[in-house]
Amino acid sequence: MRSLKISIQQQDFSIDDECAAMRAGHKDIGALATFTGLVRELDDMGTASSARQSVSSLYLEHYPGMTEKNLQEIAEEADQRWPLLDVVIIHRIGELKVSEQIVFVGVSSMHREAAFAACAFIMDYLKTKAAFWKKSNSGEGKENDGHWVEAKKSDTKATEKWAETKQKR
Amino acid sequence: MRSLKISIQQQDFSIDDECAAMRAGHKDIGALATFTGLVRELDDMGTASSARQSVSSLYLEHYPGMTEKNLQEIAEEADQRWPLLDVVIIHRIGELKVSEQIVFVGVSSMHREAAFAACAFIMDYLKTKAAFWKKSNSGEGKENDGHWVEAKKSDTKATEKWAETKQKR
Amino acid sequence: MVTVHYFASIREKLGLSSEQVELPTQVDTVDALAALLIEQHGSAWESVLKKSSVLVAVNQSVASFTSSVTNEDEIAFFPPVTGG
Amino acid sequence: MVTVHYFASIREKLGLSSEQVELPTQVDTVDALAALLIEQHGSAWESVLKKSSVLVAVNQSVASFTSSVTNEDEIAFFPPVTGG
Repeated sequence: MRSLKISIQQQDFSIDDECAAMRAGHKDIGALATFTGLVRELDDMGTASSARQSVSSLYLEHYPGMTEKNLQEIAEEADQRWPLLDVVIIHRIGELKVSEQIVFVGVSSMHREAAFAACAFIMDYLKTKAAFWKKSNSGEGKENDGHWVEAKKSDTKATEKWAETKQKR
Repeated sequence: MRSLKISIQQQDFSIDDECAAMRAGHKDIGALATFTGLVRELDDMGTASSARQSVSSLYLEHYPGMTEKNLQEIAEEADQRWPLLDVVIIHRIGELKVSEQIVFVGVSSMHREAAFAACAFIMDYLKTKAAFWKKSNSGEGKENDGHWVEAKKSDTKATEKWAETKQKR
Repeated sequence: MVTVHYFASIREKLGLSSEQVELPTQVDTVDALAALLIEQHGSAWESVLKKSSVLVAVNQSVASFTSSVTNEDEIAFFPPVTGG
Repeated sequence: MVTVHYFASIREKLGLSSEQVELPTQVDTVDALAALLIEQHGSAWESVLKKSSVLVAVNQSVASFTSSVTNEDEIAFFPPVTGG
């Protein structure tokens, strides 16, 4: 891994700015995979007709110090598995409204297989290993009006799958 | 698939503009995966010390009419496999210099698994099923100074893997 | 003194984000610390810290209830993570 | 008349990107068309169209050398694709 940027921030980010920064001055990047997670209006159980499951905002909390360490370890684990060039992980915290960006993972590599796999790997691990907690607010967006989101079994399974398929390069 | 944009063009593209267009007016997007392919200075066989394998530019040719049809079919096949929202496929043609963007694939979905898988699927199929040809120029970037890139077995294998793992939803 | 942090739903249920606690010599594991906290604070702490899903970190690394703790350590209790 | 397109390395080797050819009645497959083109153009076409890696499309759909062709069809010969 040539470079690693980890940022936990309240303010929004620009996918272009991040991609431009990853590309700047480099002639060896063949593949750039990105993932952006956004606040969806409906939570996983919901349909539009069910008012209780409509989301107006999320509140994101983290553990300063530990979260950064978690993300660093996740990026390093990805770097051990695939030949990576540049990695960017940005996660927003605080109050985020519907359609806002929550998380960005960008991975550059010489080839697309590594970029795709590492990007998906980092997201799966971020979901299950990084100290973030998400509250879903259904009403007017007040902090205490919602419910804390439960961890999903599908996320744990996605992470376990990577553990099984671990192939050192 | 709610929307599909396919564009074969000479001019550059902006990842942000494409992502913004996919997001505009929608509250149901939870995941947005993108892939950008770039012109690398070194081809697959090369090291920096080998002048013959250093790339100064690529020349991209396509089959007007058939290429668009190929990409449409690839996107539709992806849409049959995963629950997708918006798909964008942009491929540049003509002379492209080192570090320039060649191809963009953007996929939005409610969940990240579908977005990631469909984005990787579309790239793998684009590499082996869409009527594009690439010439690698090593010298001053003149069109006839280089060699036509050979199809890679690794790309064929990547495509075959999807055929084996086909799971209709 | 150990610093104890509480996050997310646990922080909200307890109405407390962190506190400092002087460890008696016999309190040398997370388990013993949890028992001490329950003794000091009562039933709200009991309902939270005895939940099977509660996770713990010692000095910002994931740990277990059998992990040892000493004064100067930073302990955190939190529910399963849900970022991204 | 069929329209025949040549792409990429094939186009360069032949120095031709497309041509129109009137099909005699007995020429009703890609194979027969290729033989006709070789007969008309000579060895450059033979070296290109007899290569095992050459691919063919009929009316912009991937086809094989046994596929049938009729006048009005659009035929293309090209090497394996290398986009992306």
